[in-house]
Amino acid sequence: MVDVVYFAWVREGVGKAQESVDPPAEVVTVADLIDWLGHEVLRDKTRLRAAVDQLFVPLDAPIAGAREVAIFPPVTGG
Amino acid sequence: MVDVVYFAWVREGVGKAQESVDPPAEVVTVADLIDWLGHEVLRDKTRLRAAVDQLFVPLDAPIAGAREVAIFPPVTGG
Amino acid sequence: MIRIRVSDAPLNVAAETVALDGLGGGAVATFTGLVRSDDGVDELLLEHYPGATEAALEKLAWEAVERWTLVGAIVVHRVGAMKPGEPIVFVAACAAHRAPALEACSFLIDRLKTDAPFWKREVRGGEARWVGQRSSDRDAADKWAKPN
Amino acid sequence: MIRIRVSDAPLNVAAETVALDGLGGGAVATFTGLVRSDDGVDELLLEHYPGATEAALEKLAWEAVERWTLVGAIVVHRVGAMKPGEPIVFVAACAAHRAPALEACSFLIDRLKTDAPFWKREVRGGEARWVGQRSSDRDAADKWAKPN
Repeated sequence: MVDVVYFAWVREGVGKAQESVDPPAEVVTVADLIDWLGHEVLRDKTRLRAAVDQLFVPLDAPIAGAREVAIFPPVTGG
Repeated sequence: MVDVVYFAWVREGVGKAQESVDPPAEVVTVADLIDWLGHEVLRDKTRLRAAVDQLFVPLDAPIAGAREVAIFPPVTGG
Repeated sequence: MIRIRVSDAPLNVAAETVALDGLGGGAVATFTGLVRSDDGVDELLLEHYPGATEAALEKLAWEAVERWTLVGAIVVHRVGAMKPGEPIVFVAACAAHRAPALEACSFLIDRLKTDAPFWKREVRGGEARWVGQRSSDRDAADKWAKPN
Repeated sequence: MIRIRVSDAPLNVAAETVALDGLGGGAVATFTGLVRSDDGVDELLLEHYPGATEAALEKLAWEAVERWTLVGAIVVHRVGAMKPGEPIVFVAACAAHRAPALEACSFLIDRLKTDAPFWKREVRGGEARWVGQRSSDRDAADKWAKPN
């Protein structure tokens, strides 16, 4: 099981801030996970950024062993 | 008559903060004035900076019509 | 000395700066970002990624301290709802001399814009809109990349 | 908004910054120079050229306002006797965006070091010594010269 957390308009589009999922073995990377989740708002991956266990990673990073994967838009703080 | 004012170690070397002088006509520039004043501490002009009527000027600037000429070391504020 | 804070309480710049007193440094550079009032924004809402935010800011502050040999660094970011004129972010760098303090301060704010998980939503006339990332922010952050 | 002050009263950075509130700018960059305590200085004495100092600082502040389209600039300089840890100088620049605020702040402090008639004397163990100009200060000021 992995917790997937969403922020900003990704959270609004998915319709929830968090979900716990159990992806099959062929879901290897963050990008695979995004496809497998199948949410409409996640379709354009160029607009998405991710973190695995709270560390920023590229979308081709593996999720093996991760407890938390975060999916969100480019950041706009400061 | 022109007021000559001194600052920092120039003031200490001259031994006064201000003097009013009446230089002859051949004293045209700040450098001429410095030579004419004849103070020992003013001998090395590379160590001196000047202002005429409170505006910074190079030492070859004319002093004609000036009310106040200031002679001082390079500045070290901030 | 490193001080990081993410809070929905109003940001008091004067109070934050006190943390740099008595560190012995000769130079303190600060940057404060405020909600601008020049483009019709009634309210700014700031969302963040609790836990990851603090970790990102702490990493950023340590990087500045090591790169510019700072004696102190502060990064404070407001979250939640705020009004035009209110501070959103405050960064400060304290060093022995002015050049490292000024550079580290610019580094902190440039890199915070791309490295820390905050998202802005602007409310204008009752309508909320997520703010998009600016390419100029990515360029500003990229200029601090070290040559390999 | 331009604010210039030369005073022998202690410099209160927090109180100075208040002058930039409510100008509508989205970015405030500040620099504070403090008497360093790392080199055995017991007291710092600052002499200046009354009248000429204020004129030089005002000219400098206006130059920054025009060059970076600032909504506010502050230059405050302490004179007289001060102790290690006390602020000597405070400059601040307020602009719509962060890049001009940060650049103008650096400009103000770099150019103040060469353009304003202040002279420092350090007291160590009862002995006073005039501080000499640093070539690095001249270089820092020169980098702001505009191309012709």
